This record gives sequence, C-alpha cells and structure tokens, in this order.
Amino acid sequence: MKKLINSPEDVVREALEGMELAHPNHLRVSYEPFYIVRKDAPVKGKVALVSGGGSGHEPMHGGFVGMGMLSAACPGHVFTSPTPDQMFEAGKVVSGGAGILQIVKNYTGDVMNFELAAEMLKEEGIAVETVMTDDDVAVEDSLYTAGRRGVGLTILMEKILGAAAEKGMPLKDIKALGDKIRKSGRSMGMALTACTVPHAGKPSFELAENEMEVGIGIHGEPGRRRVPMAPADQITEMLMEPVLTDLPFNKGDTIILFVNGMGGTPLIELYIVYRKAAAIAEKHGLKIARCLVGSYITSLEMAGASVTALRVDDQMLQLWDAPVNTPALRWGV
Amino acid sequence: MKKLINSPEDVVREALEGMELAHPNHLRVSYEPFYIVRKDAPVKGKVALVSGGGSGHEPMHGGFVGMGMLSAACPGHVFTSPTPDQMFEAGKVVSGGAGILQIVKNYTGDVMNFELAAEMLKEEGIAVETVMTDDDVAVEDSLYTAGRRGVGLTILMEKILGAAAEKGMPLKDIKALGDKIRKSGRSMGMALTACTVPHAGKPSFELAENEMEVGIGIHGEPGRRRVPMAPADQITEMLMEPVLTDLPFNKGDTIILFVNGMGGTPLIELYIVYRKAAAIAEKHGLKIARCLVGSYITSLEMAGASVTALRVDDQMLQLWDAPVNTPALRWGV
Amino acid sequence: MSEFSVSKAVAWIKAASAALEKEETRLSDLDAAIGDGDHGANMRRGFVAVVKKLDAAESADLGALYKTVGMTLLSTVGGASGPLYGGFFLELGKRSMGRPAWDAAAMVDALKGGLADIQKRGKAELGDKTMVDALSPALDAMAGAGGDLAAATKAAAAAARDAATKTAPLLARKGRASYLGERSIGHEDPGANSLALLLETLSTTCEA
Amino acid sequence: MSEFSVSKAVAWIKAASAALEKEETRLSDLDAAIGDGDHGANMRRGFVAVVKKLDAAESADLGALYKTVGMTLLSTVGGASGPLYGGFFLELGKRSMGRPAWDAAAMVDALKGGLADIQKRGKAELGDKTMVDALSPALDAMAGAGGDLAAATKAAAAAARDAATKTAPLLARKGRASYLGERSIGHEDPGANSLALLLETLSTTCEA
Ligand SMILES: Nc1ncnc2c1ncn2[C@@H]1O[C@H](COP(=O)(O)OP(=O)(O)O)[C@@H](O)[C@H]1O
Ligand SMILES: Nc1ncnc2c1ncn2[C@@H]1O[C@H](COP(=O)(O)OP(=O)(O)O)[C@@H](O)[C@H]1O
Ligand SMILES: [Mg+2]
Ligand SMILES: [Mg+2]
Ligand SMILES: [Mg+2]
Ligand SMILES: [Mg+2]
Repeated sequence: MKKLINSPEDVVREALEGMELAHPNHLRVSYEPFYIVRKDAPVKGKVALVSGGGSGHEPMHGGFVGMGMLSAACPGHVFTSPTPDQMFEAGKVVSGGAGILQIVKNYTGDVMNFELAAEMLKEEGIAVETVMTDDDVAVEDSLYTAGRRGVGLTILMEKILGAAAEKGMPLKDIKALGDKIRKSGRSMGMALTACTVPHAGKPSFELAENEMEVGIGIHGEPGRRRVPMAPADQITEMLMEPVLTDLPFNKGDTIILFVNGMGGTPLIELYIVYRKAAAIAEKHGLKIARCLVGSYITSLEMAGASVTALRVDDQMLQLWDAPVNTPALRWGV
Repeated sequence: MKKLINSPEDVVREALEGMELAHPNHLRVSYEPFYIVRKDAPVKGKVALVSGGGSGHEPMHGGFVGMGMLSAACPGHVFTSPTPDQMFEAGKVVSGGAGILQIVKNYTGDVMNFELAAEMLKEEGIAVETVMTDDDVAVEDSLYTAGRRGVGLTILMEKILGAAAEKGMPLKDIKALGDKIRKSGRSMGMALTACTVPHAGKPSFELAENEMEVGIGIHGEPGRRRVPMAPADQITEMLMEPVLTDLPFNKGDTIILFVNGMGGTPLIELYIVYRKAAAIAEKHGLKIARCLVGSYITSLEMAGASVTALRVDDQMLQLWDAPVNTPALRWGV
Repeated sequence: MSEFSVSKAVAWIKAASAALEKEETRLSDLDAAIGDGDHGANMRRGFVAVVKKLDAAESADLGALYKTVGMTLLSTVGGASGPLYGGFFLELGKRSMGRPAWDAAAMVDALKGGLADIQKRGKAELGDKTMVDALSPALDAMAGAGGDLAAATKAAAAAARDAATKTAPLLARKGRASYLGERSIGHEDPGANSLALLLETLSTTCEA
Repeated sequence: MSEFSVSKAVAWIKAASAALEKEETRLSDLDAAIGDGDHGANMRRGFVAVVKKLDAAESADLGALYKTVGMTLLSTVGGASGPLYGGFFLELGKRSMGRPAWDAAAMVDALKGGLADIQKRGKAELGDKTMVDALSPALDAMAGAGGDLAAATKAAAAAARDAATKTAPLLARKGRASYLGERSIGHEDPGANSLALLLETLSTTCEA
C-alpha cells in the first residue's frame, strides 16, 4: 500500500486538520467527535443541512460545507458510517431554530446511525427531517433488500437543498423538494482499478489488465459484474443506458448531467466520458441544462467514473445556479 | 494500460470536445489547430494571456481559460509541447490590441515553440512578451543546462497575471510582474507511481511497493532520486525544506502555499500533506496568506504530490483574490 | 455453572475483544469479499473502547454494564454493525436492569431481546445472510439446552459457528452484500462470524 | 553517385519515415528512460504528415521540398524535436533554393547549415547528449569522404550511429534528460538515434 499518509489510524483526523487549516473562511472542525460545520453556524432562522458518511469520498461531504450547501458534515472512519453522537453534536451546533434536514445516502449503516441521531436531536426539541438518496441503478430495487445505494445524486441534492435552505425555505418544503430530487435522479459507476482501505493495507479486489468492474458503489466493493475492458465510448454507454432507461428519462426532459471521477482518474479522461455521455443524452432527446465534470464523490484512489442524470424543473435549476461558497463547489460569490 | 479513452490518437481531440460541451459559458475550442479561447475573446483594449504545453496536465491549461485568467490555452499531444501555429492562430484570435503575454513553462520544447510563435505574431504587428516559470528546485540551475522546469508556480502566475490583465494593466507591467513572480516562487514534487502515456501503452518507469521518486517533473519522467517509501509527514519535509531554503524564504514573509496532486492522488491525502506543509511553513516563520489544495497541474494518473510556495506582496494578494471564472478555478463571480 | 455474574460478564467482553482482535483480518477479508472490508476494524475499534470504559469504572449490575457496552459500541463502531451490536447490548442492559447475575432463563430472555432489537432495526429475516442467521439458531440451541450455563452457551456457540459457515451459499438480501446480488453467493457473512465469536467467548467464559 | 535529385530526396524522406515508424517504440523507450517517452511518436507523426504533403504536391526543386518538410515538421512534431528538426530542414531548404540537385559539396554545406541552426536554437554543444552529438561527427566524416555521395553518406551514417551509441555514458546538459542529472548516464539519447536513422536512410537512398 502506497499512500501519502502517516498511519491508518490518523488518516481521518489529519485530513480534517489539513482541511481546517486550508479553509478557515469556510469551516470549523470538531475532533471529539468528528464533525465539520460552516464557519458562521448556526445561521439563525434557517434550516440546517447535515450530511455525512464514511471518509474516503473526498471532497464529499466536508468539501461541501459552507454558504449555500451543507451546514455540517460528519465523517466516519474510511468507508464506515459515522456514529450517532457525531450527527447529534453537529446538529446541536448548526441548529438555527428552523430545524435540521439530514441528507443520508442509503446504506444500512448510514441509515441506522442517522436515525439514532435524529431521535436524539428530537429529544432535544429540534425538528428533524431526513431525505435519502438511492440513485444507483446498478443495484436492483426491491422491498426485500437494503435497496439501492446513494451515490452521485447526493452532491446534486446537497447543492440544490443547500440553496433552498439559504433562501429560507421551511423544513417541510425542503424535505418535499429532497424527496422529489430523490425520485428524479439516477446514477451508475464503473472501476478500472480497486482501491486500498488504509487499515486493510491491500486492494479490496484484484482486476486483471483486461478487466473492469461495472456497477460499483463508492466503497471499493466489487461491482455487479466483471467484464472485459472496452473503449471509453462503450463504457459510457454501459453506464448511460441503464441510467436513462431506469427512471425513465423522457424525450424533452431537462437534466443536469454529472460525470464523476472515482479519485484516481485524471480529468482528461472524464472529459472524454462527458463528451460521449452528452451525446447519448442528446440522442435520447434530453436537454442538458447544466453539467458537472470532476472528482466529487470518490473511492479513495480508485480509477473509474460514474454518471448521474437529474431531471430538473425551473425551481431546481434556479437553486442549482444560486451562489455557493464551499471548498469544493463555488460560484456566484 | 487501462484508461477511459477510445484510442491514443484521439485522446486530446475528444477531451477538447468534452471540455467544449461542458463549458460553453467559459470557452470555445478550435480543432485545427488545437486551441481553447475564452468565450468573449478578443477582449478589446486588454492584454491577452496565452499559455499552453503538452496535454496530460489537466485542468492545466485549458481549465484556466476564462475571465480573470487565461485568454487562450494551446494543448499539445500528451506531454508534447504544442507547435508554433497553435499559439500563432490562438494569439490572433485573442489579441485585443493591447498585446499578448505568453506564459511558458521552461522546457526546451515549450520555449522554442513559443519563441517561434512570438516571432510569427510580431510579424503580424502584435506586441508579444513572454514570461517563463522555472520553479522546480529539484533540478539544479546552471547556465550550461536547460535550467529548471516550470511546474506548480505556473498556476499561481496565470491567476495573478490574469487578474492584472483583466484590470487593464499594460503589457510591460504585466511582463514585469510576471518576472517578479518567477523569482518569488519555488516548487518540488514526488511520485508514488509512474503514469502511462496513452501512446506508449506502458508506465514510463517501474517503482517497487516500497519505493518512491522524489524530484519529479510533470511528464512522467523519473525524479532526481529513488528513495524508500516514508510517512506523509516525512515526504512533506523532503519537499518543503528544499523549497523554503532555495529562494530562500525569510522569516516574516507572506506566502501562498499550494499543495498539488499529480492526478491519481485522492484529496484526503492532499489534506494530510497540506497539514504538514502548513506546519513547516509556520515553523519557518512564514505567514500563509492564501492556499490552494487540489489536483491542478497533473501527470495523467500519476499518484504523488508537489508543493509550491510563492512569496507575495499586497498587490499580488489583491490580484489573487480578484474574481476569476474558469472551469477549474472560480471565485468572486 | 448456573450463575453469570458481573465479573463473568466483564470477562466475557474482554475475551470477545481479544478474539475480535485476533480475528480482525479474517473478518475484514470476509467483508472485503462482499462488503467494504471494514468489519474487522469496526469491531476491534468498538471493543477496544468498551474494554477501556469497563476498566475505568465498575458496573453496579449487569444492566449498567451492558448499557455501557451498548453506548460505547454505538459511538465508536459506526457502519451497520455499530447500531446493530450497540442496540443489541442496550437491549441486554434493559432486560438486566438491577440484576447482579443471569441464570439460564434470564440469559436466554436477554439475548432474545437483543435479537429482536437487531431485527427491529435492521429488518433482516432468517436467511438474509446477516448476523441474524448466526444468532437466531444459537438462541434456539441455548433455549433447548437446559439450565446449565456452560452446556447452554456451548450449544449456542456451536450452533452459531455452524450457522455462520452456512451463510456462504446464501444470497444476501440485507446490508452491503446485497448490492452484489448473485456475486454474494459463496462467501460467509462477516457479521455472522463476529456474532459466532461473541457466543464462543461467552461459552468459554462460562466454562472457566 | 554524384547527384542527389529531387526524386532522390523524396525517396530519402520516405525511407526516413518508414525507418522512424519501424523504430518508433525503440525511440520512445529511449526517451522514456531519460525523458518523457514521446520521441518516437513525435517523429512518426511528423514524418507521416510530411510524406502526405509530399505525395500531394510535387516540389520544383530541393529548396522547395525541404521547406515543405521543415514547415510540416514545425507544425506537427511539437516538443523539442519539432523546432529542431523543423528548423534543420528549413535551413536545408534555404541553402538549396533553386537547386534541382545536390553534389557532395552542396550536401555538406546544407547539412552544416542545418547543424548550425539546431545549435543556434537549442544552444547545445558537443557532448551535451543531444542530436548534435550524432550530427556533428557525421558531417566531419562526410566532409572527409570526398565527392562520391554513396561513400560520403555511408561514412556519415556510420559515424552518426557510432556517436549515437556513445551518447550513453554522457551526462545530459540539454533537453529533458538534463533534469535527471547523474541518472541520465547509461542511456543513449533518443534524438541522436533519430538523427542516425535520418543519415542511415540518406545513405541507403544514395546507394540505391
Ligand atoms: N439489515 C441488517 N440486519 C442485520 N445485520 C446486518 C444488516 N445489515 C448488515 N448487517 C450485518 O452487518 C455486517 C457488516 O458490518 P460492517 O462491515 O461493520 O458495516 P458496514 O456494512 O456498514 O461496513 C454484515 O456482515 C451483516 O452481518
Ligand atoms: N537544446 C537541445 N539541443 C539539441 N537537441 C536537443 C535539445 N533539447 C533536446 N534535444 C533533442 O531532442 C530530443 C528529445 O526530443 P522529443 O522527445 O521529441 O522532445 P521533448 O524532449 O520535448 O519531449 C533529445 O533526445 C535531444 O536529442
Ligand atoms: Mg463500512
Ligand atoms: Mg515531449
Ligand atoms: Mg463493512
Ligand atoms: Mg520526449
């Protein structure tokens, strides 16, 4: 295992220290327990957005803390859901009297830990709502399983709901908007290489030079199937077709198209993927109103990419365009 | 070789197509010859900034085209300097009557090709000045050699000079400011892994699991020395000490500190490096006024990092803070 | 043996912690195959913290002790296993409030409560390839083994281990492994294995 | 042979293109060891473009032909070798303006002009581990070999190849290899090798 780290135990704390030093205008960090809150928290009279999950997905979520996006992010150990006390303590710090919205990716661990935190916060008299993301079409959806994973859509949801909160939208409405976004976005990802959890010290799976994993999540787990390597255009089709047909997206729909790198993929390759993804979307008669290309929700140093499409209306687009000022996403300010 | 590409020949063109589709509000792309210009070029009465170099360093340079930074970027093939006709054609398109400033990283190929372009542009009656970056302290500086390489400082220079041009600073003064920046910044980098040039199809060097290269450039070349793997703090010291003692930076100096990823290094590791780099700078009595942490000048999918320190005065800081609106760097707008 | 005292319970938790530490790599490897490779680290981290807590302050009764275990696991383990094992021990605590010791009936009752809590939280049924698959048959074995704690826990441990092994051919329907669909088949469930370790150390503690 | 005509020159450039294509991997491997691994691809790309240009339109004389070669290399090769080889051929063109053919003296004069241009642009001295190290001794050999073009170019090719091999022990002082300092020692210079290929194909063209 070759990493720019000191020891597996210290990865999360030291990265948080680096973030705090690098972004003093955006955020403050607590180390016991771990959480990141926006510099000006609590913002009086506005809904506070709290998200979190395992570490190793940077910039998600800590990089999205700041004006117009998250009020707090709670990082667990690498690929491990955070514990309830993190969301409880962070929630108390960011609560501005208008309630808390938790944005939770659908993983058994995340769901249960955020549920516990919500109960604890409610006992403190704080109103809490939760929206989930479960946009990964690689996983079959069924009442009898854990359901689909939350992946790329999470970033788009955090941006849009963050803008809504900043505008003063009440908790109930933000929750409803979140549920709508949940139902309007789909994603799928693939990997060229595995990644190595620092504590494990070895890659979570082995891939031959001519193989790739399609249908991966964001935790270094193998995908739904292992298939032979293919050119970028073909890979992009393997991701886009299931995404577009699942919802389904319909001719004439307006979308935000998001091509995401898994952490070890250079930007030049993401643009090659975006080129094809945009062409496929257009072929389906979709109008790409906005896009995002970059490594925003990652699996450590995994090489690979994911695509996310979100059907948007005017309100969502306006909120997408609204000012945001975080370490990883910034415009309008 | 595992990459999200279609064929080595098409990498640069297809990535440019993706960039053009993704950033219609920032830039326009020419394919014969290759160049990227800001959407609103030419900007009348202002100095135009032209940079360029081999591809494979994304987001540099194309990602820095836009308001407040570059007027044009000329991408060569992967790791290959662009040809004079690219800078010539781009220069003609962006020239707004106040002259052109070329920002050139010190590589024999870049220097010669930009020189030829400058001659051609001058023959068209356009005033051209050139500033160089040669900030890599890993390379010994000598009159008898090609001199030092231009690396991370290039980004900081492009931002600051871009803001100066936007403010309407005349060519002569921008050139002088560029020369001052050149003399005020130093960098050094290291690699945990090699990278693979698409056309070569195999890694440019082999590193064992317990080895790293220190003193690398940005073209996948081996570094100055191969040494045993070390913890991140020690690696950061190996980079920071030569950087800080070379100029030298003096107690009380104000700096911009830039921790850069080489393309395959996840952000979580860069923050760990930043944490230590900031501590070392403080130990040296330096004041970190601003910082930048991310993968901005890369070597394809190479894992590794570099640090850059730039001594700044108030003017440079104000220009650093000035609005910039490019795909890869954006604030104030 | 017919009485499981507070000091026995402390011994159990410490033995479990040691066993989890010893088996950390195996648990994480099982998790890497069908999950995200952190189950061993999660459990070790949690139980190391629990042992520290138990060393710092004595517990008045089993109820207080298990509450400490549960709260500590909740705030240190994370992941799916954190709330599941945390809630499990909190439930053991609730059902043991004020009790200085367990007899066999109390033990079975408490553990059944723990199982119910896991199922309430995680909604896993028997056969979904989770820790429930190890715990449920173990409690049946324990209930059928009579009043001797050594015999009852021995039967439970054997049943849990056997059931953990038998999770291999199952298709996962809960937790991360469910994302793999058919590819989850052929690997044992990590949580069923850590659960078996808990019951094996319970058994050796009762024998000692 | 005593006359090197336009059609010979075309044959030379095509032979050079074929040789560069054949040796592409070797040139890039040499460049990977002490540079950035693109020299083979750069040269192939440039000469493929040149051959296309030459096929599209006939050149009136050697001057026009070499100008086309030089301009095309300038705008297709990039890197350090683009301006160096581009400038080299442009200089050949300047010194051959209006000439339908070279004799030995004209050839030596043109090539010496080419070398001077490379050194003006690149500022490399003999021993800096660049293409200059192959070209310079080759021209000395050519100048000393008399008026027969076949003999003169054969001597030049042999000297260039020999000199290219002997760049291995040198410490690079120009181009990318100079960044490696001591680590550049022990590897042949890629540009010296492509230069040797140019002269070898010149020799075989003069023999044919
Ligand atoms: N819904 C559930 N019900 C019961 N047990 C579950 C459930 N989901 C997961 N588990 C158990 O948790 C184990 C995984 O724990 P762990 O790896 O620590 O958490 P995570 O899956 O969040 O990384 C699985 O092996 C399984 O036994
Ligand atoms: N200053 C120079 N003078 C003469 N030749 C040089 C000089 N710099 C580089 N070269 C030649 O160019 C070759 C490298 O060419 P190439 O790999 O195509 O360009 P780059 O180094 O830009 O990648 C070297 O092997 C060397 O022979
Ligand atoms: Mg986990
Ligand atoms: Mg090159
Ligand atoms: Mg796990
Ligand atoms: Mg080269």
